[in-house]
Amino acid sequence: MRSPDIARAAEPGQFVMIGFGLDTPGVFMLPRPFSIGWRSNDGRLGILLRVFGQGTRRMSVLERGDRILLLGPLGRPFRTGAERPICCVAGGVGLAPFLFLVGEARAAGHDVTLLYGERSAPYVFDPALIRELTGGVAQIWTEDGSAGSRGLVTQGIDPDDDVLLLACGPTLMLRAVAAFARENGCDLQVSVEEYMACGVGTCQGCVVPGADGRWIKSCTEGPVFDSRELTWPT
Amino acid sequence: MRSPDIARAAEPGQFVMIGFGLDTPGVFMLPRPFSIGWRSNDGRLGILLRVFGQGTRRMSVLERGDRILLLGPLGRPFRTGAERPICCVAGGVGLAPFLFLVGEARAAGHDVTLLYGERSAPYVFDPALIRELTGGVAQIWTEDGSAGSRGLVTQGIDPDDDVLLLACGPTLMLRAVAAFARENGCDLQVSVEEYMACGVGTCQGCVVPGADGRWIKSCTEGPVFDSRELTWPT
Amino acid sequence: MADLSQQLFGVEFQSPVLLASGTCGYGEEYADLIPLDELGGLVTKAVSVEPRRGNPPHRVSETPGGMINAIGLENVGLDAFVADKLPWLRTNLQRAHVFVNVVGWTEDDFAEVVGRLDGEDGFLGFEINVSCPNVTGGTLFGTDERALGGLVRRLRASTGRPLVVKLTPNVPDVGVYARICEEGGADGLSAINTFPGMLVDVERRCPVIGNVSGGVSGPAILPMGVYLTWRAASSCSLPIMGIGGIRNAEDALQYILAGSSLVQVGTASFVDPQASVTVHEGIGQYLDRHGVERLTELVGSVEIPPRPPDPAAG
Amino acid sequence: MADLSQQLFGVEFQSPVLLASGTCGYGEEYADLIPLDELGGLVTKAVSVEPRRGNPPHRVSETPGGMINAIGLENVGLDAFVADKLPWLRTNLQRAHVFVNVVGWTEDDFAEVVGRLDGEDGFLGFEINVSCPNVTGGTLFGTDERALGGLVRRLRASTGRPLVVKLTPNVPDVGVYARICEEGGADGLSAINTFPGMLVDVERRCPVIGNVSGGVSGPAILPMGVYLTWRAASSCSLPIMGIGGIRNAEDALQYILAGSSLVQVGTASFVDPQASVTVHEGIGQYLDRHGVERLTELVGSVEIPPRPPDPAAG
Ligand SMILES: Cc1cc2nc3c(=O)[nH]c(=O)nc-3n(C[C@H](O)[C@H](O)[C@H](O)COP(=O)(O)OP(=O)(O)OC[C@H]3O[C@@H](n4cnc5c(N)ncnc54)[C@H](O)[C@@H]3O)c2cc1C
Ligand SMILES: Cc1cc2nc3c(=O)[nH]c(=O)nc-3n(C[C@H](O)[C@H](O)[C@H](O)COP(=O)(O)OP(=O)(O)OC[C@H]3O[C@@H](n4cnc5c(N)ncnc54)[C@H](O)[C@@H]3O)c2cc1C
Ligand SMILES: Cc1cc2nc3c(=O)[nH]c(=O)nc-3n(C[C@H](O)[C@H](O)[C@H](O)COP(=O)(O)O)c2cc1C
Ligand SMILES: Cc1cc2nc3c(=O)[nH]c(=O)nc-3n(C[C@H](O)[C@H](O)[C@H](O)COP(=O)(O)O)c2cc1C
Ligand code: FES
Ligand code: FES
Repeated sequence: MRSPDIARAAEPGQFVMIGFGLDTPGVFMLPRPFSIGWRSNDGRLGILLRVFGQGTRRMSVLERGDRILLLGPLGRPFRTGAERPICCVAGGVGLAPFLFLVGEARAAGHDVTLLYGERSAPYVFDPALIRELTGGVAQIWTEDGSAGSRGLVTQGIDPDDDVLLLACGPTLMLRAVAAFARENGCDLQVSVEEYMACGVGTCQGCVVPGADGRWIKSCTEGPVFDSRELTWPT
Repeated sequence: MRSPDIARAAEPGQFVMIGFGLDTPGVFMLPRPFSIGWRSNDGRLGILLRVFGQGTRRMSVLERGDRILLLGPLGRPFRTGAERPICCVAGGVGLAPFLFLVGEARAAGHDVTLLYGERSAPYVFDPALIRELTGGVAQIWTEDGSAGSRGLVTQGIDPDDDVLLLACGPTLMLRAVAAFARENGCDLQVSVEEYMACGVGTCQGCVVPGADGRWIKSCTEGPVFDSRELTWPT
Repeated sequence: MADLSQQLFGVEFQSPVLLASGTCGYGEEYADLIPLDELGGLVTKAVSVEPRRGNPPHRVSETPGGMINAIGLENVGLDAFVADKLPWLRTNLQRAHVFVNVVGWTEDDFAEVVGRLDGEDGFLGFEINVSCPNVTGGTLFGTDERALGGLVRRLRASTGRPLVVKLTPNVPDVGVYARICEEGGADGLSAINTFPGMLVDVERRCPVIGNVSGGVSGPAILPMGVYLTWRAASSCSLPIMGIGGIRNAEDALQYILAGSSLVQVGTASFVDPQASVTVHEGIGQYLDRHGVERLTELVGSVEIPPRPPDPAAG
Repeated sequence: MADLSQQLFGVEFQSPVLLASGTCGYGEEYADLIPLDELGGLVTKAVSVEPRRGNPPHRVSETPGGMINAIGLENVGLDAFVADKLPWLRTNLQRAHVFVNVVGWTEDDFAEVVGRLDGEDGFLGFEINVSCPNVTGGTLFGTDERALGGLVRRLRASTGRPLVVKLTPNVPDVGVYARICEEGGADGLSAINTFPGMLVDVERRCPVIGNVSGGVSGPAILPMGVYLTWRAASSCSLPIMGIGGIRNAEDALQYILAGSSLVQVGTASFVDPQASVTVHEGIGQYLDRHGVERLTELVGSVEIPPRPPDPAAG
């Protein structure tokens, strides 16, 4: 995808809304949010696409040259301010923002590790691409051991209380990481996923439960939150 | 389009319903009727496509290998039974059925002419294709004379009362041909166009005014009618 | 494979999938295209006492995600239906069940069709189309509580056959009408009929549809149909046929989970004549995949979260 | 270029295109994306007396040809609206007009919002959202003739500002409600709000939407919106804002020809934030192409064929 403006402004953890516009005959689709997966100096943007339903299925058959509508970069990025070790925990397509982040964080001198979990080998995104974008700091985990280490990705987290944990993935994984962070006193930022319509704060559709009992819009206040800003079911 | 069954069974004047099925994410379109324009021995079918609105716009961007849903051959064909001279009068995309018919009728030993009218040159379908399919019996007319003869295609009709007139095109043209046939005592069959949903007689959506005051389904009773079966506004 | 059959209206339905009224003619028209007798059944085009010419063209047009139609209840009339259409149904459908869609403009109209057909063979029961104006009251039967109650009681008295009322969507609370039908003695409900709609041809500055307005159907109305089915199912205990926008098994299962026992496929058959067959097969696959042995276990099984729904959506 | 301006509600609207309530926040959120002040205006998210938390997720989901939402009227409440939102509107919009969408659960609620805002600056008038339950009567204000009439009269007495009532679609005859609003003293109507709908997640066998049901919007409801606008326009003489599924100029012109003076763009802005601008530009091009000098000539100009429409579509 080409969009020099978005590519220039993007920060890891931010997302874009990808839509099909209103001009295609017979087609109506809301745009879908996608984490920015990488960017190039010539203004290209990359995302990781996993087909779930209607929207991603349609996107999966797009061809070079097809026109899409891109809105972004949106949302608040990961905040990796101070120079401290970073451990990224990715579940499934939650890998996407970390492909972007690891490169940037390494360039900024951070010590980064990336734990990337999937159910089994067929789900694992192209290891060569991952290596290229992350410089080989990624450790792959699968639940059945069919690729990388066997087990849940959360088992790979090193309980070093100085580490900054960043997590993106399925809700159950996020909960496990949040529990881990609480027990070990680590800082944790999570990138959450909730259905979105507008992506820019107008529809109030994308809320997640805030720690103060209010619903918080994940498109403008998130998608990246300090885990303490949210309510975690216990 | 490949469909050996339809290609084998097709007769000139019949049509196919072309649809996109129900599986394309985010897309809902009713199928659209198209006259069969030609067929090949290896089971291919051709249509002439002119972009009017949503459906034809979408069809115009189909590529080789895209899947469509074809239903046909449908409707009653032209009936050119006895060996007598045939004069086909085509307006715009109404040319389509005659591309098919002229070849078949010539092979069956009929003496056929084809008058094909358009507003102006840019609208005229590929003359080489027309020549190839009709063996050069087509005379092109344009309203502004920018291609072929100048004037309305109906001016080209030879008032020979033995001729069988066949017409397909815009309603105003059909009316003019019907008036001509009445005045000159010619037999006339017209292929009409009315919005369709099912194409097979179940929805009762495609009616045209019958001579007996009833509405007649154009998909199963037509699209080709003897002009005397219909009511013509006077 | 899982068991898709259900005992309903005193008979066995081998499949939960029927063809919706007005979209399958009187059956015959689709006989070459799909294995009709393997479906749950079909609902005929509306039958009225007298034949009806119907509306001028255009009668159908596409709308975003759906279509609009104003056929005008064109039909052959009661006599011709008995003489020309019923025999085909009787002869050709052994396992698929037929409902006759009945329409009228007075209570007497309806009662005449029901009374006359009651003694005939070749169909199971009646689907009463109340989305038509009541010439006595000036409203639609289906949006007038008193008129609807009176009609259902009157028809109940004229037939022992399954009597299904097809609900109209444009009412404030469809549950009220569901209960009226139940109290009047109906055996089941169909939910839902089309939504009133209109298209304007902006180039010619006139309505696209010859009748000016028409009924909107197709996928566009799916969420409304599921909602109204859920409301109807929550308001009475009659079996329901869910209708509106069903294209595939997932759509049908939304209706079934929301509370319908059977479903009807309408507009989708125009797009793909095999749609009803695909829906049937897909439901079977779903049951197998989820280890559900009988379809009946799913009917109305949607789990509603404890919090009372706030109708103030928006 | 043709003249798109109109005199309505005592002011000039430079464009017939507004942004619909709930789809443009309080204006500010879209300020960077589109030239708000070049539009006809916008309608704010609903404002209630107290702040409202709104519904649990999921609050939005796609439907065939549209979307469903159950935000639950989440809003900052009257005080915060006056303190935090109105100032931005006052400062940043000079030519675009603002309607405040007002919601309540009793007549008093509505009257309190209207009464309190009446003296403030930064907006033109009120759009009364009656698609919410009347806790006194148990129905929606918008589907209860008595409750609606009472509410409109009460609010008319509390403000001299333009008072527009936003109609609810799920009623048998929207014309009846249009007349009630006119007789109660309303200055205009918005037609229409969303249709009640529901989606079921068949894998998890639960509703997709946290609130169970929600409101359906988007292109799917376009023909219904055009029809209801035409009915409302034929039943009263109030100016109408047409709403529902508008994506482009052609859709907007369908509403305008059917009788609406203004249009609101909602869901389409989510798909393309520029949608409202495109609609505005396209209307201008249409007028030029058709040699129409002023937009007002088109309002309600759809030519209805002489034959009386038969409401028995189907
Ligand atoms: C901030 C953010 C970043 C994301 N980044 C990526 C990414 O980098 N790569 C990627 O492949 N996907 C990403 N997603 C998910 C993506 O946006 C799709 O919406 C989601 O995969 C489902 O869309 P669909 O059209 O395929 O499914 P639909 O047909 O809409 O629905 C299928 C199922 O998908 C789920 N679903 C629907 N919408 C969403 C949603 N917005 N979020 C989560 N689940 C949903 C539901 O369970 C639904 O039943 C991201 C989502 C968010 C909110
Ligand atoms: C028997 C028959 C044979 C046909 N053969 C051909 C053919 O060989 N080649 C070809 O290009 N087209 C043919 N058509 C027309 C074609 O089916 C399209 O429906 C028509 O061009 C408009 O479709 P659309 O989706 O582009 O327009 P839409 O977006 O549906 O509508 C655009 C405009 O097209 C007109 N229109 C819509 N549907 C129809 C319809 N069914 N018939 C006529 N006008 C319509 C209306 O004026 C409408 O406003 C045929 C139609 C019939 C009935
Ligand atoms: C062309 C057409 C004709 C219809 N005729 C009738 C009818 O005669 N009687 C009736 O009760 N419903 C009729 N309907 C409504 C359908 O039976 C069904 O309720 C509606 O179309 C919604 O289902 P769908 O979205 O699957 O089409 C008709 C619908 C269409 C599209
Ligand atoms: C996310 C969302 C929130 C909405 N919130 C409100 C609201 O607060 N008040 C209101 O009157 N209408 C609300 N609506 C309804 C819209 O204003 C509009 O009437 C409806 O969406 C139909 O228009 P559309 O199809 O262009 O979206 C909302 C619609 C959506 C999609
Ligand atoms: S997606 Fe609309 S407010 Fe977040
Ligand atoms: S198109 Fe359905 S009956 Fe002719």
